[in-house]
Amino acid sequence: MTTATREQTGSTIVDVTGDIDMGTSPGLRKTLLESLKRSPRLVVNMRDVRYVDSSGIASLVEVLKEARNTQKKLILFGLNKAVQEVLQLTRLTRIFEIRETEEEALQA
Amino acid sequence: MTTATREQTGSTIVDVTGDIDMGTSPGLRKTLLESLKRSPRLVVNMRDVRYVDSSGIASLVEVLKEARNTQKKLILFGLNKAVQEVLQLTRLTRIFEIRETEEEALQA
Amino acid sequence: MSYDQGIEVRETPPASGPLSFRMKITSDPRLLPVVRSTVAEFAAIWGFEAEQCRKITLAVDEALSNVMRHAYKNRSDREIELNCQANADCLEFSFVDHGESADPARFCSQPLDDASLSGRGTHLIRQIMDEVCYQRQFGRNRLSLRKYLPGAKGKG
Amino acid sequence: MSYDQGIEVRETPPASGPLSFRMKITSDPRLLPVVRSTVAEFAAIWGFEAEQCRKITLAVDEALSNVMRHAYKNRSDREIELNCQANADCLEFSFVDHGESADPARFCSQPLDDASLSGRGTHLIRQIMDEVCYQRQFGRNRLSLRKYLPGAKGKG
Ligand SMILES: Nc1ncnc2c1ncn2[C@@H]1O[C@H](COP(=O)(O)OP(=O)(O)O)[C@@H](O)[C@H]1O
Ligand SMILES: Nc1ncnc2c1ncn2[C@@H]1O[C@H](COP(=O)(O)OP(=O)(O)O)[C@@H](O)[C@H]1O
Repeated sequence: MTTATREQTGSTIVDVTGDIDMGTSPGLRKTLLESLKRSPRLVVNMRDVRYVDSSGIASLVEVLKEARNTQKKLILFGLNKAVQEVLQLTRLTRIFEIRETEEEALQA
Repeated sequence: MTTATREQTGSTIVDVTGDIDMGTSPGLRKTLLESLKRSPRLVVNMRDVRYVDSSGIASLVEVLKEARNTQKKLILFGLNKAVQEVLQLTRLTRIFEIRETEEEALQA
Repeated sequence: MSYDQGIEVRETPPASGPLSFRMKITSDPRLLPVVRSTVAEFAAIWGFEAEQCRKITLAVDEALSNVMRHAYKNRSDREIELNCQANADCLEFSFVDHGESADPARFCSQPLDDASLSGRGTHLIRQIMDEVCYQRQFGRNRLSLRKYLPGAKGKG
Repeated sequence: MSYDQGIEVRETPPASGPLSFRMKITSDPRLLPVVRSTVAEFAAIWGFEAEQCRKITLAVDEALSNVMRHAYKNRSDREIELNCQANADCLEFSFVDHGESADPARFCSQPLDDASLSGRGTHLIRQIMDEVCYQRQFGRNRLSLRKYLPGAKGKG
């Protein structure tokens, strides 16, 4: 898994690529929590995320909690079927703000 | 690997899907040799062939020989990178008639 | 030239019946994507649809992650054995490790609620697989997962 | 709830250093796609580009096919061991079987010419891999293949 971070009109966008699993989720968690410190709106581009497991889900939940605690926003977009299925299985589709495209995520 | 056969304006088109390897190339060889008996032009659609190994290459060479021996035509189209690489490694790119699209293959 | 040999080889009848293999991996999370690729393809060749292949892969990944995390406490140099077996009506995966024993009372013990930062792996495994069996024997842990093909008899 | 446990887990430093695993498969061609998936992903996580991953996978597949076809004469119920090792500068694959011994004089003995219906597997292996070593020892055959990462020292 790799991440790249960009800034755009009041949002920080993190482009995530690859698999988020027990080996890589600590790195994602760290990157997202740091980005959240520096920005009121964190947008995560999941288009190139091939896979996510429960440790990846836990990292996202933790970032979401941190966002809520600090009155910031976390928005995910570009979730493929694999990622959507895991969110469904863990019954978390509704607690995250999820958009299809980057444009929609930036407007959310 | 699976195959499906269609007829079109004097050609028999075989759509091949999946991997052609030691386990599946005997089936492909059989299908192609039988199709060749019933048609003067055999067009093989490789668009959904994900992988081919030396036994698959050997099957195609055998069908090509049979086509030449019986004054018939064998045309391949839709080869992806993986398949092209194997033909290059085995120095066979030039002995086969290869086209990009089905239209081109049917006109060849 | 070995024309005859070529012919002979290609006319070997395709094998049928059950299929199995075994992996021995170190408890290193860097191997998780490798095992996922293996399992996804194994499920695919056995006739599972793409979505089921992804889910079976997820369940196996969660089970392996649990062994690495809990049984081996994140030590990455321990051995895990993964047996994969395809039968007429199901796939079976069994995991053997020599780490700490598990307390089955903890499996699925946390509710799937929004707030929790852990406890989802065993839920995913139970939701996806048809049979889950954990045994401690002779200092080894053995977890067996079974997934029936759609429409298989054993399924229920 | 095990909030602390969750935190602890996620802060484990990532493992580094060499990586290895072993597969024991039956000599059944239906397992070839499974091994290909495994090897392709292993090469990918070790930093090989997509084209090299495909080629490494092809070489491993050809080597396995040869064991099934020649050493085991197409019997599908024999055992093949495949050891996969990732080192700082290379990937290593070794294949162990208990079948007929090979005559290395036959490796790459057929020219790569248009007409032949066999004899390409060993050429592909030699072209793709940097080192190829066959040994017969104690009634077992052992074929070792090594592929260096681009720019690695050992590469010749
Ligand atoms: N392989 C295992 N060995 C030991 N304990 C385990 C194992 N798998 C699961 N457990 C126990 O079950 C609990 C729930 O596991 P799980 O649902 O995967 O969530 P998590 O791993 O996030 O805690 C774990 O916290 C652990 O106590
Ligand atoms: N694992 C093996 N065991 C025994 N003989 C082998 C093995 N691999 C290759 N050989 C020998 O080398 C020859 C060339 O192999 P190869 O180039 O793969 O072509 P093919 O398998 O089509 O004959 C084979 O015909 C066989 O005699």
